[in-house]
Amino acid sequence: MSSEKTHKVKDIFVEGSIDPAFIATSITKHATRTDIGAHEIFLGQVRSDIIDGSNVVAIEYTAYRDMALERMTAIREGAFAQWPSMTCLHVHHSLGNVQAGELCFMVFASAPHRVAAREAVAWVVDRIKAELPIFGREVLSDATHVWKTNA
Amino acid sequence: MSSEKTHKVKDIFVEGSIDPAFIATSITKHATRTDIGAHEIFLGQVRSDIIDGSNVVAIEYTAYRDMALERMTAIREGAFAQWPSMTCLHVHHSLGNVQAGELCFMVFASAPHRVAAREAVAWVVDRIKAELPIFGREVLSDATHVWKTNA
Amino acid sequence: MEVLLFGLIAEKAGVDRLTVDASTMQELRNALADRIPDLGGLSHAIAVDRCIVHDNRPLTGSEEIAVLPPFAGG
Amino acid sequence: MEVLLFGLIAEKAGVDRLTVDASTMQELRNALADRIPDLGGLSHAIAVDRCIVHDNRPLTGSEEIAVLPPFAGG
Repeated sequence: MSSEKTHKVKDIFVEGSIDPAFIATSITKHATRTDIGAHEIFLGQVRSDIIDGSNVVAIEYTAYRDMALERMTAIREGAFAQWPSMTCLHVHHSLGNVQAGELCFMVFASAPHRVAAREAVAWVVDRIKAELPIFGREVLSDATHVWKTNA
Repeated sequence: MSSEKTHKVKDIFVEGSIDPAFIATSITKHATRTDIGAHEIFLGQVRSDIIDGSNVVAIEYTAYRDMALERMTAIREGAFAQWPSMTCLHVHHSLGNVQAGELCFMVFASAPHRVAAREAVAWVVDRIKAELPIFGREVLSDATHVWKTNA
Repeated sequence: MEVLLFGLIAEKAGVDRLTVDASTMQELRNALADRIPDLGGLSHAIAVDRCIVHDNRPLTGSEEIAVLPPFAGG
Repeated sequence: MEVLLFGLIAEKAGVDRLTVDASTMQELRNALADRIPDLGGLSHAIAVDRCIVHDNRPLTGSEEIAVLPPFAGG
């Protein structure tokens, strides 16, 4: 996991939803890093908002991959610069179809103490939502769609 | 999960470490709550600090159970009062022996939007560390022990 | 030069890439407005070599150009 | 009245409960100091009916008393 701190471009994208079992596996892998005292995990779940009387049943995510991964590398570097005690940072985002109730996004930071992990996750989540060229087509129960926009 | 919002005293204690598979199961249970858009999870992991040249190999947790659960009920009520959009809040803490690298603490909040979940977890984690009568005997590699203190 | 289109912009254009001629950002914007219906009414940003730019810099034609609707990650 | 002891305090006392007589908090503190070695040098708080108190309130003897070393949860 210390190789996480190297700043080569890592792929964050996974096809379809993020499986909770994958998150458990990711947590388990940190058991050997006994300098870690705190994990902070943010998970995004597709919400079944009601839009013009129809429910969102899924979101289809697309991305401008190369730009997204370049921006993500810069965000990762910024996070380790601001929270140098952070032990590791894992980010995954879905592409393709994610049903309402499924997970589409994970930001997972670990550190010796809680404040670094907490602050880093908040900052990274906010930066990703603002800066990564990811697009979401919300599929509605009436078979129409709308394009999601982060406010 | 909406019954989470009722404020009867819930037991937060589990014997031994918290299994990552249990966390995955807990995440999965929220898939039916499609008004949730954000989960924030804090996990405490037993750190192998070095104390006077010996490593912490485990912490043995004890608690003044009745007082801890009363305080936890008040903290839970305070969290739902401050973040009324919060959908649910799950807290677990270990009792007994937890080895270095294992998980001893989980605070898991879900909400439609991320800020409520994030702020609630930070507040609840800090309150629990400050207010719950939980005691930790750090067992060292030389078979001596020291008592952990939240600064 | 080739221009990548994403999301709502690609949907409106009916394609996910276009070829246009432009030697400045302003020429590029004009060319895109001719080719993408209602582009002026759609919130969007233009990325040059994966960075969003707002100025009127010259373009050599070798840049990677993309038209990006509002982001929706997370 | 019965007094519950926890953590380092229980370790120092060698027991996890004591029976003492006290009609005020001050009498309770004095009685505990007599029974627990070095109590004055150990950071601790006293809970009455599961709330930490700092005053010299009277005690009826039916309260649930506990002596708590520093907390270490989380």
